[in-house]
Amino acid sequence: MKAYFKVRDLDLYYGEKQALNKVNMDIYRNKVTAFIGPSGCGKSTFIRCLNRMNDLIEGCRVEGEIMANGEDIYSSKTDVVNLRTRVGMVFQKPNPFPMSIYDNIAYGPRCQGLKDKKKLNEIVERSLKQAALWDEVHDRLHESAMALSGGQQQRLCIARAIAMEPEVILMDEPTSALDPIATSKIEELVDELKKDYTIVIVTHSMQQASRISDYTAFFLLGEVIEYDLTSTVFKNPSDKRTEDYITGRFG
Amino acid sequence: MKAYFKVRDLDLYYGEKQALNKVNMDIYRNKVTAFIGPSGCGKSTFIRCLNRMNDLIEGCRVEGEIMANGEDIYSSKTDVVNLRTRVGMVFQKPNPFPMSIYDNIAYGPRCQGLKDKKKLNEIVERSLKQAALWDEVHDRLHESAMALSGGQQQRLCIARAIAMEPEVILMDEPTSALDPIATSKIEELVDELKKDYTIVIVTHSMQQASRISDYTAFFLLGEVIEYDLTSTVFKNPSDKRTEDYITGRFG
Amino acid sequence: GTTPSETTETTTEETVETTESAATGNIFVYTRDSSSGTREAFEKAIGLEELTADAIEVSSNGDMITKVASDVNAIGYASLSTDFSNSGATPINFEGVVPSSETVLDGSYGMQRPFSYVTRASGDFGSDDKEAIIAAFVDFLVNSTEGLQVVQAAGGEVDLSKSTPWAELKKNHPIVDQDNSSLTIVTAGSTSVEKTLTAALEAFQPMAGNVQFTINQTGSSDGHKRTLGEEKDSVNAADIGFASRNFKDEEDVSSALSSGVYCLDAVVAIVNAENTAITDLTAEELAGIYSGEIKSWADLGK
Amino acid sequence: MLINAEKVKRNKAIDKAARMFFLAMALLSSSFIVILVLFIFMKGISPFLPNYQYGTVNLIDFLFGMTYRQDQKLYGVGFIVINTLISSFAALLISLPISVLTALFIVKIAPKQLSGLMQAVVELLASIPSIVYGVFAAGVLTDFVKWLASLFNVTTAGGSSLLAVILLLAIMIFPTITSMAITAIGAVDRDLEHASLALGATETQTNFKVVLISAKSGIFAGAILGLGRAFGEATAVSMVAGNKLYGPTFSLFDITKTLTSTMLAGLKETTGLDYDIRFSVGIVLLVVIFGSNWLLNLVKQKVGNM
Amino acid sequence: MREKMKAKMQAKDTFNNALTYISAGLGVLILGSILVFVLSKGLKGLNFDLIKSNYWSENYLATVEESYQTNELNDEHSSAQGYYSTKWGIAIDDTLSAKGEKQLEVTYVSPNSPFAHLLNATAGENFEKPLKMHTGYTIEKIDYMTADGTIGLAGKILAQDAKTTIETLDKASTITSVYFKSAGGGIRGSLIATFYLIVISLTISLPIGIASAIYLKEYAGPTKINSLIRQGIETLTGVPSIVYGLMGITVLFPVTQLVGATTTSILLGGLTMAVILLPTIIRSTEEALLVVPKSLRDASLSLGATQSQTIFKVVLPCCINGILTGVLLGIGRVIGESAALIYTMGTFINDNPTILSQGTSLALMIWSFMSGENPNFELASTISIIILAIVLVLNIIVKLIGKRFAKQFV
Ligand SMILES: Nc1ncnc2c1ncn2[C@@H]1O[C@H](COP(=O)(O)OP(=O)(O)OP(=O)(O)O)[C@@H](O)[C@H]1O
Ligand SMILES: Nc1ncnc2c1ncn2[C@@H]1O[C@H](COP(=O)(O)OP(=O)(O)OP(=O)(O)O)[C@@H](O)[C@H]1O
Ligand SMILES: [Mg+2]
Ligand SMILES: [Mg+2]
Repeated sequence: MKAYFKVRDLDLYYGEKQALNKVNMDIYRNKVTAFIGPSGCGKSTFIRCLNRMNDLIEGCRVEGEIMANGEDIYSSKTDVVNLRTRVGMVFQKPNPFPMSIYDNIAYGPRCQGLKDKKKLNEIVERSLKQAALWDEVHDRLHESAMALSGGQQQRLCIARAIAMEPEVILMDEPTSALDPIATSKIEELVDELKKDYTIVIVTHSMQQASRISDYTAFFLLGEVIEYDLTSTVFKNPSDKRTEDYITGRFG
Repeated sequence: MKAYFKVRDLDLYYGEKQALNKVNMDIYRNKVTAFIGPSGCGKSTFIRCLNRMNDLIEGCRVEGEIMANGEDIYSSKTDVVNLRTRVGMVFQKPNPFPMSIYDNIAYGPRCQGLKDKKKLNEIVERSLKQAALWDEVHDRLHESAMALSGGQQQRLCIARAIAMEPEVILMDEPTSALDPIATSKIEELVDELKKDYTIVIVTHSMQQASRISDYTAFFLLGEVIEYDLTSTVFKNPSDKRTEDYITGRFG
Repeated sequence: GTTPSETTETTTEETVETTESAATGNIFVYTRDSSSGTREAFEKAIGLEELTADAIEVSSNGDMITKVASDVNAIGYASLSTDFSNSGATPINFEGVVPSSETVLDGSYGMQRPFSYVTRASGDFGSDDKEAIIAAFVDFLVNSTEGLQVVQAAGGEVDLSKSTPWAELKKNHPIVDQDNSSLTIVTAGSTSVEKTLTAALEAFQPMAGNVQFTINQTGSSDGHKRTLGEEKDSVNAADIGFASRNFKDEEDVSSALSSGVYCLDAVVAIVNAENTAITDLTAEELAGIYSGEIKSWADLGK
Repeated sequence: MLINAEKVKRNKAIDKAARMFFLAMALLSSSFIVILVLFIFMKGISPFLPNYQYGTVNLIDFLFGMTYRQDQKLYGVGFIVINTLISSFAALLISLPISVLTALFIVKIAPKQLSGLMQAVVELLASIPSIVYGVFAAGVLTDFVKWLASLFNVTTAGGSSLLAVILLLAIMIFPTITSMAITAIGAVDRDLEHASLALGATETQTNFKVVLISAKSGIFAGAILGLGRAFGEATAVSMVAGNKLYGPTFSLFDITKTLTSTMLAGLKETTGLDYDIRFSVGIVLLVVIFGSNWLLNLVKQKVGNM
Repeated sequence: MREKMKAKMQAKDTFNNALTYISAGLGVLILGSILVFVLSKGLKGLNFDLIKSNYWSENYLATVEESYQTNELNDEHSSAQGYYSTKWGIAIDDTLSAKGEKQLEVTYVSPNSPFAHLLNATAGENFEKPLKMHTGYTIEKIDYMTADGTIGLAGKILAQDAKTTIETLDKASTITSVYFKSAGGGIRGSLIATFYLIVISLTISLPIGIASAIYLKEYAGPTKINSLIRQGIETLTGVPSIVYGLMGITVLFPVTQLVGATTTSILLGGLTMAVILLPTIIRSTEEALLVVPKSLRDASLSLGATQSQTIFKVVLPCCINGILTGVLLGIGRVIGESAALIYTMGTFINDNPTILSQGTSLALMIWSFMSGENPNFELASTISIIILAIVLVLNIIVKLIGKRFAKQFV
């Protein structure tokens, strides 16, 4: 079992304010890794480091090292656009583009210059199938994606990420805007997807983390307090603060 | 021990949507009553019924009865303005008016037509002292209130409410925007104030509820699930859902 | 010094009684802006040295009529060609002479001025056709019976007896028998000539193969400037320039293809139509009013 | 693998070019102000330079002179500046309270339908071209002024007067200030109002004592904008200003002359001193506008801090 | 005591409320009186011909077709206004032209009248082609010959009114030539010029404005230069349009000279308007960009799109409505602008404007009348109505767009 990401001594600052403090972590291939922790502890900040989405935030400064697949992603040589095609991302609020379902999925490949109609059709079908959405939408691929329900939209976003054939999918609270039924569909999907992809998921629900993840990292005030197999973190936490958090004593 | 508020079969609707469902509750004089419950359960909605601040919300409809000091506050004869002078309110976010500290405190009395300089001075001094703010601000009463720290601003808001010499002070999450030190100052203040006032406080922190309140009501989906002495609610909840909530199993 | 002031009051009252509709207040003096040829002609005719600073400048003949018509105490001046009927302003006599075509043409009406024109220099029109059509138009405007009729109808004072029918003059201008719709006559200079000039150009157009025209009148001082002067090759270049006065010495017209006077115009002093007491003013009186020495209608005639 | 190395390279080049293009356009847009000021300054300064071909004007006489007579070659804009300041500030004085109260009415007091209607009225007023205001002023305001003057036994120059200018400008800046005030009042934190109501203040007390005070900085910004518009309004003003040759004008029924009407008055001239001097007047206008903006912004910061 | 205080407070509240009602009422009053004034003065002049026809009259010189020359008509059936000549089958009335001058307006022409069978006498392509006198045309001058061979003249140029003209005409036995005009006072040329102006100014200011807005919102960091750029654009907003006019004539005129302009021109006006519109376009685009949720940009970037791809493929399509709003506001501004254009376009009303010729927009046309030799309130008001109608329609569209826009991302 090899690590896809190797994070070493990662510090992150928003202007003066330090948001991540000496984070060290290996994230393993074809596993689901969950990040939990109270609000504002840096989960989103950290997950966005993994595909350099933080670059866009003004005043954000990163120190330390993240190796993805053996390559230092913060080195000046790294092509960010290329990195992001390999490390896809799904966000908290479903955010389909205001275009048709088909165009949403085909967006990424098209941006890479793919124009071949047949290939695009293939990609769209495969992605939607993988995201368990094909049956629901195959007869209205050219209707607006905005007309889908929240849960469908989120699966569309996952399909959109899959269309790029990434190696990793990052998910930042992908179900927190969804109802329980849609949530459980996404959870099933995650379980399905980990065969092919490395998955990192931020969640504010400890139940969800324990249900779907293989590894769990507990963040507090920008630090990783505990990172271990999910079962260990939930049943035998080694840190008092982890235990307090899991039993709901704060947060 | 007599109840200040007697709430009977209170239903509240926002348009079509029911936000409170058959609430029955007696709120006792010179006690601190805390409302807890997950987000969206109706705590704010209920506390705002007690001084009819809900009147301002479009489409809000109230059924049932609330007696304050023996008078039905939803009867057509009730003078809302007068009710609010007796039942003061402090909000989640400190919201001083953009004027001087002095003018903030004197605002209420002035609105009632009080113009006597000496009396106003007296009121300002007494209110600030009661709100434990006098020592910090007495030398800059005529500077802008916006320059105060968050905690000071919140105490100013409390002082502003006290200046009206109300019988009840309602507080909706008064510390959730404050840091721990400011929070503990407010908590001390609440403890002090209950000698003179009946206090109702909404909080999202169970710890805070157990620390400062005499009675606690647990809300869920617009219903009061449990209402009892704070010690009973936290140590011996009679309802399974209360226990689940208190132990952090949901919410 | 109480007695004189008392007498003043009595006389004022008397005037009011005898001529009911006389204005008695302070005179509001209206004048045209400083680039106007009408103003120049007027000031010259009354021998004005320095205009009162209280004068109100208006920007056009029409503006002048409107202002005088809406102000009982106003005095102003306008072109005789203006249609005064129902305008609310009335022209008055000058030095006892009624302004009319006859008095203007025979020279007895003193406040008159020529409308002069000047063209570009021969060979400076850009094309021969252009030069030919300009020559034809000038001939039409100045000499033809048809042209003079039009100018007269538009308010210019001309002597029709000295005119020649266009049918004869036309023989010298073969250009008018071809399609000229691609040629444009550009005019510049005095705004006062605008009415007569427009009428003449419009009448000329169908007689001269639909020649086009652009009328760009801005003020007499631009007439020479834009045809022969410093602006002749600028943005504002024109083919024919006009002035509502004679060209000055410094405005050398000797190089022009043609120049001269095509009609006369009279400037008339005007007062509000309700101010019927005033029917005649002398140059001296007008000068007094315009220099600010006579401030009130009541002071007139003393 | 979807990545096509060549395409990616091209994409990158395009990305870079696009960025440069956007930057260039932004630079171009903002450089217009520099170009504008520079050229107008160059042209406007020429009449004061010693080798000016049409006869030099003395800068001091120009700036502080109290007579502007082209016929006598007297160019003093001192009184015109004063006139401009008087008419614009007076217009602001009239318009500001009315605008603010109207905005308050629209946002807080009027029933929903009426409020929508009033908002439409304000927007419509804002979009009426100034030339239409000018036609209206020349046809209606002047008559009103004449009538008013007759009540005081004063005669006016056909209604053209300082008062007509002030009324016209007050009307013209009303929608500007009102819509800014609407935004400012709408942005007042509902919490503040609730706090006031919870203290037993009535709605009206809340509106006047809390809402207006909280919105003051936005309202002030609206006032600055309105004043700027009043200073710069040209066509409509020149239709009712009259054209006083000296000044300043303090009497409401007397005619006046503003910087903008001066710039339009000599319009027919297109060369020479009378032409160039317009640019000098333009500079003075810009200085008046920017200067008063700067000053008022200072005041605003002082007021806003309270 | 308390009651008294309360009554006093209530009275004060009522007074304050009343103040706001009065203020709002004033606004309505102003709008109302502007509308009433403009409509009362201008409504009767409003008709479709106004839009179709030229400002300057068409001038015609014509002869009568030989076969109709001696025709004795004796057509008694005209009920048209004015004076009717049974002999010549034409009715004429005294009216005022759109420019406010006296004229002899043709109110009826019998189909058999010689005046319905004229031949064009103007050299050029229409020479000797049939020509017809229409109602609404005005008669300037008619040359005729009586039975005994004397030559005579009739018409406006002879200072005759309609009655005299008809009486004179009845003495004639043959018509030698007719000089007449089509009705003028139309705004066609100004409409076309306005249209040119809109197209020119928008084609220039849209790309520059949108690109600037994109730079400011999507790229610009908080550097000194960027804040300078921002400040520069903001300052442009505060410059009065008359000063833009000065800028146009000094800075932009040489630019138009490069493409062959010799005078102030519609092109110059358009360029000047483009600069005036820049701040408007930039602001409305910026506002539209603000509404596009950040999450869409994030989504695009996380899919490996470059920033420019994100902007062109996702962001811009989302703010098309905002840009459209800017366009409409811009059109409104162009239609209403006068001060800047007086300097840059001239005030000559041109019936056949080209991009490099002078011309007047509708607003400028009003200015031209109002400051010209014959201020004409009626025509000015009529044009004002047209301008107001256009502006009103634009505003309604902007409103509708705004409503749809607000819903777009919810
Ligand atoms: N753009 C930013 N600029 C400055 N500070 C930021 C920014 N984004 C986040 N922060 C701060 O960094 C810290 C970590 O934020 P982050 O969003 O990573 O928390 P989180 O664990 O994802 O919280 P949540 O559960 O609420 O999503 C917080 O204190 C937050 O205020
Ligand atoms: N103005 C409103 N219009 C419609 N629904 C509302 C309104 N205010 C609150 N609600 C709904 O009423 C319910 C109760 O809301 P309320 O604000 O009382 O919850 P709460 O317990 O105070 O939550 P929190 O802990 O987040 O403050 C929620 O479902 C909320 O969405
Ligand atoms: Mg987060
Ligand atoms: Mg709440």
